[in-house]
Amino acid sequence: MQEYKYESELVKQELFNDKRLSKRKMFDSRDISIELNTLQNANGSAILTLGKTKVVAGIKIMPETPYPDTPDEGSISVGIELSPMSDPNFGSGPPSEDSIELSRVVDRSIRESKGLDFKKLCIKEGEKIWCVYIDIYIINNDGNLFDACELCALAALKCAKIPKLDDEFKVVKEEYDGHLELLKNPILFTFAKIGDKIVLDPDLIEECASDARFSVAITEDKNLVAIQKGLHGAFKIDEVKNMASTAIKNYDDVFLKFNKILKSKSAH
Amino acid sequence: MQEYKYESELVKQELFNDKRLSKRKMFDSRDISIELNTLQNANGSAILTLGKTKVVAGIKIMPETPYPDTPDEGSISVGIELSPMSDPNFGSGPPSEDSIELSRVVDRSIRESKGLDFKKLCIKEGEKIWCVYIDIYIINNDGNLFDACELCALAALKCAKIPKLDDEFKVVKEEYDGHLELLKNPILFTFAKIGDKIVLDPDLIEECASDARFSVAITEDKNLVAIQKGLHGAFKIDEVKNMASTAIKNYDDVFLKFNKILKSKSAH
Amino acid sequence: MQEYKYESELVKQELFNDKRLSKRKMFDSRDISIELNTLQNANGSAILTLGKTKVVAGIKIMPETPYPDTPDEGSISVGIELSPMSDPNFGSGPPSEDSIELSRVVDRSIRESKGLDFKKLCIKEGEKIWCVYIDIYIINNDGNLFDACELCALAALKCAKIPKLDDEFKVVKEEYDGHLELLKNPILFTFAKIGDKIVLDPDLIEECASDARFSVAITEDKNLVAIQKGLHGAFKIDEVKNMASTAIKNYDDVFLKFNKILKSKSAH
Amino acid sequence: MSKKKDEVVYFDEKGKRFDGRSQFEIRPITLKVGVIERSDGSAYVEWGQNKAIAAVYGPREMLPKHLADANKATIRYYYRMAPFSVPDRKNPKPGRREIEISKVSGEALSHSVDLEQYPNTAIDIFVTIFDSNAGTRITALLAASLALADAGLPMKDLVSGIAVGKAGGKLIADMNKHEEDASDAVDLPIAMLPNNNDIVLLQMDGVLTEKEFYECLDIAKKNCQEIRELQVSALKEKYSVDFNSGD
Amino acid sequence: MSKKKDEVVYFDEKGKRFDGRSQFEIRPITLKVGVIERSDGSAYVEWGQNKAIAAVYGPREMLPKHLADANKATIRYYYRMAPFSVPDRKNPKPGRREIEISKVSGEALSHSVDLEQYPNTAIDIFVTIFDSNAGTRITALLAASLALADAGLPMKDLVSGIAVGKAGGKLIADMNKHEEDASDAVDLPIAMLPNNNDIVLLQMDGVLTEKEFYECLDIAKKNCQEIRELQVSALKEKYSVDFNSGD
Amino acid sequence: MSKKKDEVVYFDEKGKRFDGRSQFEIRPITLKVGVIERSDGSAYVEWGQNKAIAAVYGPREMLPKHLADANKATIRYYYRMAPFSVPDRKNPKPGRREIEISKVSGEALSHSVDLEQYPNTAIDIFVTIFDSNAGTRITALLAASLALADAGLPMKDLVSGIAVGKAGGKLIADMNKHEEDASDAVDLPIAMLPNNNDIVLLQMDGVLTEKEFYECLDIAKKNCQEIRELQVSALKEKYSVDFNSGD
Repeated sequence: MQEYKYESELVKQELFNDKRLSKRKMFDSRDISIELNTLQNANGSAILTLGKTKVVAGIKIMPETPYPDTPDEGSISVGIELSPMSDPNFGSGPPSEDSIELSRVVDRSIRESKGLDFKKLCIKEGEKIWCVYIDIYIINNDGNLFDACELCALAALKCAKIPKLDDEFKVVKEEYDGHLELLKNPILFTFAKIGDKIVLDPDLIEECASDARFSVAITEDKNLVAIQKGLHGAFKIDEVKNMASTAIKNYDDVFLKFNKILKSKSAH
Repeated sequence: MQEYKYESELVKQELFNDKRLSKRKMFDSRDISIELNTLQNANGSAILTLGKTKVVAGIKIMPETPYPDTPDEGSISVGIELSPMSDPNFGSGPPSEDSIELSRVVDRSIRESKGLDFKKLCIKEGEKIWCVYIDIYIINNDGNLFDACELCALAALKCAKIPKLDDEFKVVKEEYDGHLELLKNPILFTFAKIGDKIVLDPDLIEECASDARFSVAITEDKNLVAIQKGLHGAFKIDEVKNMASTAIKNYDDVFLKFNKILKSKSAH
Repeated sequence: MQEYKYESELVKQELFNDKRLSKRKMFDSRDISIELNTLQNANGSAILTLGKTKVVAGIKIMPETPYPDTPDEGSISVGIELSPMSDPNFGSGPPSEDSIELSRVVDRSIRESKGLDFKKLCIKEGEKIWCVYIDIYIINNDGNLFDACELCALAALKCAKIPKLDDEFKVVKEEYDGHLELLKNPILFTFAKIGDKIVLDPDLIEECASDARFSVAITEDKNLVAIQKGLHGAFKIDEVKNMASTAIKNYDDVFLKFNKILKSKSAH
Repeated sequence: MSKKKDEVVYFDEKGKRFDGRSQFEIRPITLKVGVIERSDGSAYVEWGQNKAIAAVYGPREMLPKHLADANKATIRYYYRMAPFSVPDRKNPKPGRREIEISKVSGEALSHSVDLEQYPNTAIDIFVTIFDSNAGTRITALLAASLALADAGLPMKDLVSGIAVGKAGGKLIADMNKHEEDASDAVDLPIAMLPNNNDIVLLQMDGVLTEKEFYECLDIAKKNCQEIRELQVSALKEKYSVDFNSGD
Repeated sequence: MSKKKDEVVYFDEKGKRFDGRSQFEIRPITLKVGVIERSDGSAYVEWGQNKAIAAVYGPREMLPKHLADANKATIRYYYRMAPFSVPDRKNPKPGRREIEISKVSGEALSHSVDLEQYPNTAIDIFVTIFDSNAGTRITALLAASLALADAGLPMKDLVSGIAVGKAGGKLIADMNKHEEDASDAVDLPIAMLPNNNDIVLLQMDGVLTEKEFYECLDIAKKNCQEIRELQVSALKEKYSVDFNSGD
Repeated sequence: MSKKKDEVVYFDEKGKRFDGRSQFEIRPITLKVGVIERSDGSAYVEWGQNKAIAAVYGPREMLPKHLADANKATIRYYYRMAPFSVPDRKNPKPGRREIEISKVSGEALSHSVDLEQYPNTAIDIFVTIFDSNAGTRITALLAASLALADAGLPMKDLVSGIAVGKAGGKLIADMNKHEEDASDAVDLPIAMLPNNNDIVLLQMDGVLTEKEFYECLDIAKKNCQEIRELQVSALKEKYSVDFNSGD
């Protein structure tokens, strides 16, 4: 990311005075907007913008054979495509390690919140379960894909419909059997450490200036459900505690906005 | 294909007077010769030469599980190997996009003619169907692999035997249960546009000089069953109509020759 | 392997007088040491050193579906990882042709000795058989991976336990149902030809100086059960006969040492 | 029990198609230029249920270098369908169909751009389909051509296109998935430079008489010219300049 | 019939865990430096049932060249599990889990080495797990850090680590597989430079309150410092010099 | 019900094998040089039911360049079986068996060519098997050696070969598939430079006594010399020159 070398310097200069180029406060997130279920072939979908970062998530809920060691549990699968259309530095080809890390952090944020009851996703023990496929494409990358993808996945899940099955467990096209139930609303908060300053929801230029990254997923009961530290830099213990407590503090505000958008868009 | 730069210029000079280096007329195909069923492990096979272009097609008819959405239909699968033995510019490794396009055009020529009744290739609905594997290798590439491969596939199919099955739907080795029935005889005709001239059945040097390619598959009832336009050049509507009508005009002649060779080679 | 150019010259100079840099005699093997069953998740395991060459073999015995043409026979699968930790010239990534050749020679040494009765590895005809997976990692490469891997595989097999199965043919964790029976003890002997001299058990520097390689697997009844010649050089018929007879002569000595180590390590 | 294909009616008593369209009526098209900030050019196209986004990056350095053409830029076209864009979930790995479509679509666009101006470079076009209902390769092509224009590349003309075809015994324009599944279905995607009627993409599956084929070409020609107007409008909306002036 | 997870007892009446350990007791650790002659540096670590071997090659030429960083060396970390290292046989091809662990572990180690001294080069670290019972990524990291030291690379400090977590309602240190399968299990692997308590790796799965999380960090900090002593002893055993002198 | 292998008879009362051959009789061999116009050298070999075509390209530039050997040409050998060349359909992707055979066959041919004359180059040999019935690697090798000669490369000698072996208790030459499936089957493919009896390829599967093994070598030696005569005749047929003169 040599391209933003000059801008990175600007970022650092401003941060010297606890200011961001974007005029945001250190722990402020960018605005979000969401469109729901505009894609008919998906069982649920969301298009989310976080500032200028734009991602789309599509859900497919498919009957599959259960894993032998969990015959009565459904499963989820998260795949994130760092689509080359969204960033000149993303290549085509098989998933990169960046894409794999991102997918797995989003997967854990949702899975570990226990918002999806995997037992309820069992169709017939040992024979058929529902697998919830969450596929996410980056459309425009202006930084913080972690939070954008996680929130977009959550929005898509919350409006997803479960297909109807016939007696042979085959999907009946265009018929549905209720909604996916989501018992928790995990929201991911990602921080960047630049020099010795920490900001929430870094944009692309801030990411280019970053030394370390910290992501933590919080649920409505203010529990932590997933954490990932990244990049070459290090955090002090107090910094980590401060970021966790900031995320918890910010949860209600973000969740409120998120819910409001969802309710305004969605009938159910 | 820089290697034929000089020859390409010659091709274009001659075409200025509607002449070809090979002395062929603009819409003449090269001679074909065919050998049938010389390969014992194949259920049907043909080795075809079109001028100096040489290809071999082998058929394997195997019992397989049907696709869920067509439980009572057999299927075909066409794979063409642009074998590196046939051309210094062909590499080893997974199928190139050239090979995939070629395979899919040959597949469509045969499939869309509806010459193979997929319902008749059902062994037991929902359980077993016949899959007709058509694998084609290029042995020597002197241009127009499209027509050579398609005609070779057709010849191999016409002499293919269906294996005998035991009660558990396993193949009984070296025993057969009749022939594959082919209700139509689709023949592919490929044209090259060089400057503003159009020729049928281009050889390798003409291909190197080509701006655009047009292939159309015709059946004995003079219907069009598959079309593919290729390369960076463009065609005018009248040129397309002229090529289609030329292909239809040439069909009987080519089919007659083809059938004559087949009958002289094959007992049944 | 340019790195050992100078050492290769020394090797050749010494061999001029039938001497080896290591002071070993021409047909002497390096010392072996073996640790058994130190890995609890493996069904059997061995760590073997041959001089400074060190390899580890782990066995997994898994219930699998039989091949259609051998419904009442178990199978084995040998995979050797030329781990990049063991040699600066080994890369990560899919198996190289060196790794494939090595795996297949070890596989054949064990398989062709008929020491494993594949019929006894049938659980239920046509439904379930045991597959014996032998995975081998190179830890340090100081030459002659062929003999090191084969002997290590043999040691691991000889101490491998067969898992217990429940009524649905699923493995019951940490319970066993007796030992794998090995009726033969095939031992591989690998020779290197350097100039016109031949040595047994070449170390890495000798390998770098080698023109040709010859490996032969011998069983306790002094039969030959697998052979592989490698590299660009050639052997005379008499040289091959001499190597085969040397291997047969050396068998008892190596097997005695091997057995002694095994008995000192293993309870059963 | 599934209905037999032969019993399916493709035209009602008033000659209307299953989705209410008349024989040669096309589904609504929405086009938007400049939708991906990071790209050099981009566009979004909605055609009935089909939704495609295209982004152009380039001219930029060709990597690996040995693929570079010393005489001109090389267009690389990547047509991809999202796993959730089809009734069944699609494997995210590009399949043979996507590779073939990418090849012929890239060739079609190559005719429209003055590639000689940028020797040794690559022009990468990434198109993703997010929702589909027959006709995605043409939807993608419209988006890609707009994205090329948005990237400011010198072009002979826009590439317009349509899938014409046949279902239930009659020729139709812009068939949908339902019609594509007819037992006598013919799918004939075609793309042109509408200003001089250069055909740059043409494929066909299914059985057509010679006469029907010629009719299809004429239907396509008319539609391409109309669709070009929509594309021009979308560009004007972003740039407020007259793209027709130089024709 | 398998026992329901909820009926499983994770602490007996004396507060001992399933394998006899107390709440914050860690399993025995054995470390050995210099185990692979061909490598530039290597180490073997046994932690309970976990067994890891690490080898370092480099600094050496970065291939392919375009990945080289003109300002510093690049650490490439390969964490791999042998097929026989787990209860079921693992596919030998590296999975997504192994790729993610390799990424964050390589990043953690990058912080500990003075990479600027070796611009344009690669430092390759290969770690293989031969036996496992929860906690392998940390076991691997200890081995890798020792191997880097054994390779003579200039380091700020060793990287130490531990997985802390929760099972059966209580926080615990160094959980095993049995505890990892608890219905309320939390796994929190963490790695630090113990001298200044720099956190270089931190991941967490499972449900923790804010307070529990802070407690976990403090437990980890204490353990990392103790484990560092073991690492230093292992180095001393090979080199007989005092690695603490320069702290 | 399938017949037990042990009941199979491999020699009839007259000592004839299942296909009528005597114990050391080989199947008919047909060889043809120069069958692929585009190649630098090519040959077709039919051996019983086995059918192989070989083409040589080179010496030509080695790509990727870092694989080039500054001292000599590198032979790359690609042995491949067509999917329809075996009783069951073979996956077109090269399997481990094909890769191993390619390696040892390429090594065998490397001994026969004066590679030092062409430093830094690649000599690529592509061989495809179109029909098979035991013995294909040797059939391929004969074709490849003829193709190298046809390409005009400087050679010490042709490479000849045969698979000898055992079935039904007796040593045999040139076993077929039926014999290869015997419960005591031994397969011993071997290739030599017949003029000086240099063994360049040698593999063996199955159980042989020392004495049997030596006998196999002697049978092979005799056969290789005879097969070399057939190869020379095939070359003469194309070139009408005496290839034996310089021996």
